[in-house]
Amino acid sequence: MSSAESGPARRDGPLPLAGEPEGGAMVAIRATLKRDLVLMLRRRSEVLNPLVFFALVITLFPIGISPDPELLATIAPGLLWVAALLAALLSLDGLFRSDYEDGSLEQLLLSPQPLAALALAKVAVHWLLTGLPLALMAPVLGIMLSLPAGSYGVLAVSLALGSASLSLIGAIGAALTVGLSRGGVLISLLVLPLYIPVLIFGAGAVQAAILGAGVSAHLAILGALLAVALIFAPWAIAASLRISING
Amino acid sequence: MSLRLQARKLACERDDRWLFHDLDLDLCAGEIVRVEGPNGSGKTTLLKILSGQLADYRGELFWRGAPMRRVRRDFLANLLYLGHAPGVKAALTALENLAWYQALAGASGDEDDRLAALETVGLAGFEDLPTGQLSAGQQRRVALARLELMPRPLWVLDEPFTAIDREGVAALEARLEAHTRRGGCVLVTTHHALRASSALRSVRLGEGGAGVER
Amino acid sequence: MWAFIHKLGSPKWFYGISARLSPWCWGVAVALILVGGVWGLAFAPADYQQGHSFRIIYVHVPAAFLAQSIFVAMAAAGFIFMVWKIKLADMAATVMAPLGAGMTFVALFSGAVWGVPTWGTWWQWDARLTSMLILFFLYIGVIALRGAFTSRDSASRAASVLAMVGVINIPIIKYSVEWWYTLHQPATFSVTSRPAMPTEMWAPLLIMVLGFYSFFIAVTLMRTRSEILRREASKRWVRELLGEGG
Amino acid sequence: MAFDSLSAFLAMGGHGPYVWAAYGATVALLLGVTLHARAERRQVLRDLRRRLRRERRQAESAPVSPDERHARES
Repeated sequence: MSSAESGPARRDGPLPLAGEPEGGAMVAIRATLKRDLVLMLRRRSEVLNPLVFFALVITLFPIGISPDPELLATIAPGLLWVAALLAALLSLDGLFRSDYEDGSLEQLLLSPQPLAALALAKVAVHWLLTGLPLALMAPVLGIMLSLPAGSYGVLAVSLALGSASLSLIGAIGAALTVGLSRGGVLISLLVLPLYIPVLIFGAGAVQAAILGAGVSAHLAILGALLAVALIFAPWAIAASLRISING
Repeated sequence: MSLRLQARKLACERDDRWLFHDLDLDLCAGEIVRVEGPNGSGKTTLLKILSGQLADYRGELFWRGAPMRRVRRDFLANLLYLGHAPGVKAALTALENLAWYQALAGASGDEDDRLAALETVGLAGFEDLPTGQLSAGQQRRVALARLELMPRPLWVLDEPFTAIDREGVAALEARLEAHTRRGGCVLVTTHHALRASSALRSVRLGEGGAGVER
Repeated sequence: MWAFIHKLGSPKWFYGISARLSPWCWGVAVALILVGGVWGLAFAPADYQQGHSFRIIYVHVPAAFLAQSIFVAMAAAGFIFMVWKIKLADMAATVMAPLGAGMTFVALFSGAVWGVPTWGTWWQWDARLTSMLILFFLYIGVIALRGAFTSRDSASRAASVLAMVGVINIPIIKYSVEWWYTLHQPATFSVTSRPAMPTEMWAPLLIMVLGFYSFFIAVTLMRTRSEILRREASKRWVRELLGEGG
Repeated sequence: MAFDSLSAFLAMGGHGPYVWAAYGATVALLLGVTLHARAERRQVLRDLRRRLRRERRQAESAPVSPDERHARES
């Protein structure tokens, strides 16, 4: 392959036909990871927006309900999880949309590398720049909701683990709606019901930590959900992208 | 084994409308095949089918004698497709864009090659600007630099002359002919009148009817 | 076997065979629902705890069963459509979705109404009702996604993928909701999970469930036939069929 | 028979409104779906016949081969 790709230097010789591509998948995946990271970091506001949204929503609750620390402490695990979930959802619509609009999505589909793996790389970047920062920020907001001590670590870990599943499941919805001009609202309709198991076990883990019960079972189930999502979602995303590109 | 893409009894029905049917097509090394037809006659759809993007067709496709479904990856490794949209990321520089395309093909590529390719399409000096700051024609040229950079024998180009100035058009036409002389093959749709040459052939898509080769 | 599947997938063949099957399905559905309904309403004994409100079970449970089965059937049809490109499967999936959503709604409504005499409230976050509610949202999602595409081919594919993703998720959702419910409401009693039910109680329930399934098949056959005519309007056999019929 | 009289049957031991509301909603759905399916079928048949008649008239006035016409129209 390397000799075939030597480029303009050999522009007059006869064209060789490439064979079955070998071993290029890692190069392509790494390049896609790097490209998406660079892209997101150049538009820093898109990385920051979900975080600001998260903080804002959490601010609304004490104002809307009551500043009573005891009441806030009881609802804090659920609030933090729901708000983080919505913040992650907010950024999903852009996951494939800009690629779709400028035509790089069809080029991605025409790569001789497995599409599911390339899509997984894009989802990984989404998680790295949305799910992970949300998880790291959640304990700070937990303080503001007077979340009982001892559950902060579990909150961050459960969010980090759970948001990876959320990114994977959400990417299916994003891929299905990328060809639609008004896909933004539709995506939440498609994706939110599928988020419920992750929410149950994620918020459950934090609650268990507050009650002093073991959290390993919850985290194990979150991990299992992530494993299932990792097995199925890339194929569903790839299939959905193929559908959307011909919408 | 030489380059050969064949379509047998190709038909495409989109939402109960036959875009074309009973289309037989042979693409061989050293040819420029131009797909013609009025708007909505299915030119882009045909190109999408022949570039392996759209699996929703009837009939058979053969790549180097083997059915497409079995040799899809090998086919894609030899294909370069340019669609309506240039596929250039506005926030990335021209060099970064090209590097990603090389990596998609599975090769890390070489910076000098990329610089040379950009120079050939007349973008010397613009390599490190985000392509969002370039004009539409220049963005198109970034996409066209892939033709220089990646030695894929089969080119499928959907309206490649869009937004390109007159010199650019002449250069691209010369590029297409040079490609066929090297044993490459070009499938193209365009509203632009291509220079007549022995390599040029036309396929006309009618209205809901069979394609006619001329 | 393959020839049979492809014959089954031919709209023309299906149109013919379903015309013969359809009256039987309707007959069986009406008979079973009438018998089961009258038996359940008037002859089955009242529950010793819940009294006569227990009779709601004869519509709630069949509707809930059907709501879940239709989603599975829809996903299966989507799978058949995606893998073997049998358009008939997609036509069936198209007509199944609204019926499934309707059944889910009835299951929710009857469950909520049942809640008033049982729990003293119109809505209880009971495990069953909650997963029904989520199922309802899943149905709405599939219907909305199908409606959002302008190209019907893409709509069919997208809806099929979503139905398949949903059907993988349904058991996960169901179990996690049950787990969640037991965590928060350990000792509440669930309306439908009870130990042994006497024969006079479950026999009408069985009849109703079967009746609802026949009704589902009958409606799906009928609406698929309409969908075939709509989609195959320009095919010769449809024209000949209509030409003969006047 | 679990009831002594018609009024007892209607009252359902005090739970009448709930039982009858649940059954009413179910019957409404079943009937609604059935009627809708029938109306839909009639509508489709009517539209198809009308279209067929119109095409026959057009065919009589301008002789075009049927295949071409279908392709263009559908």
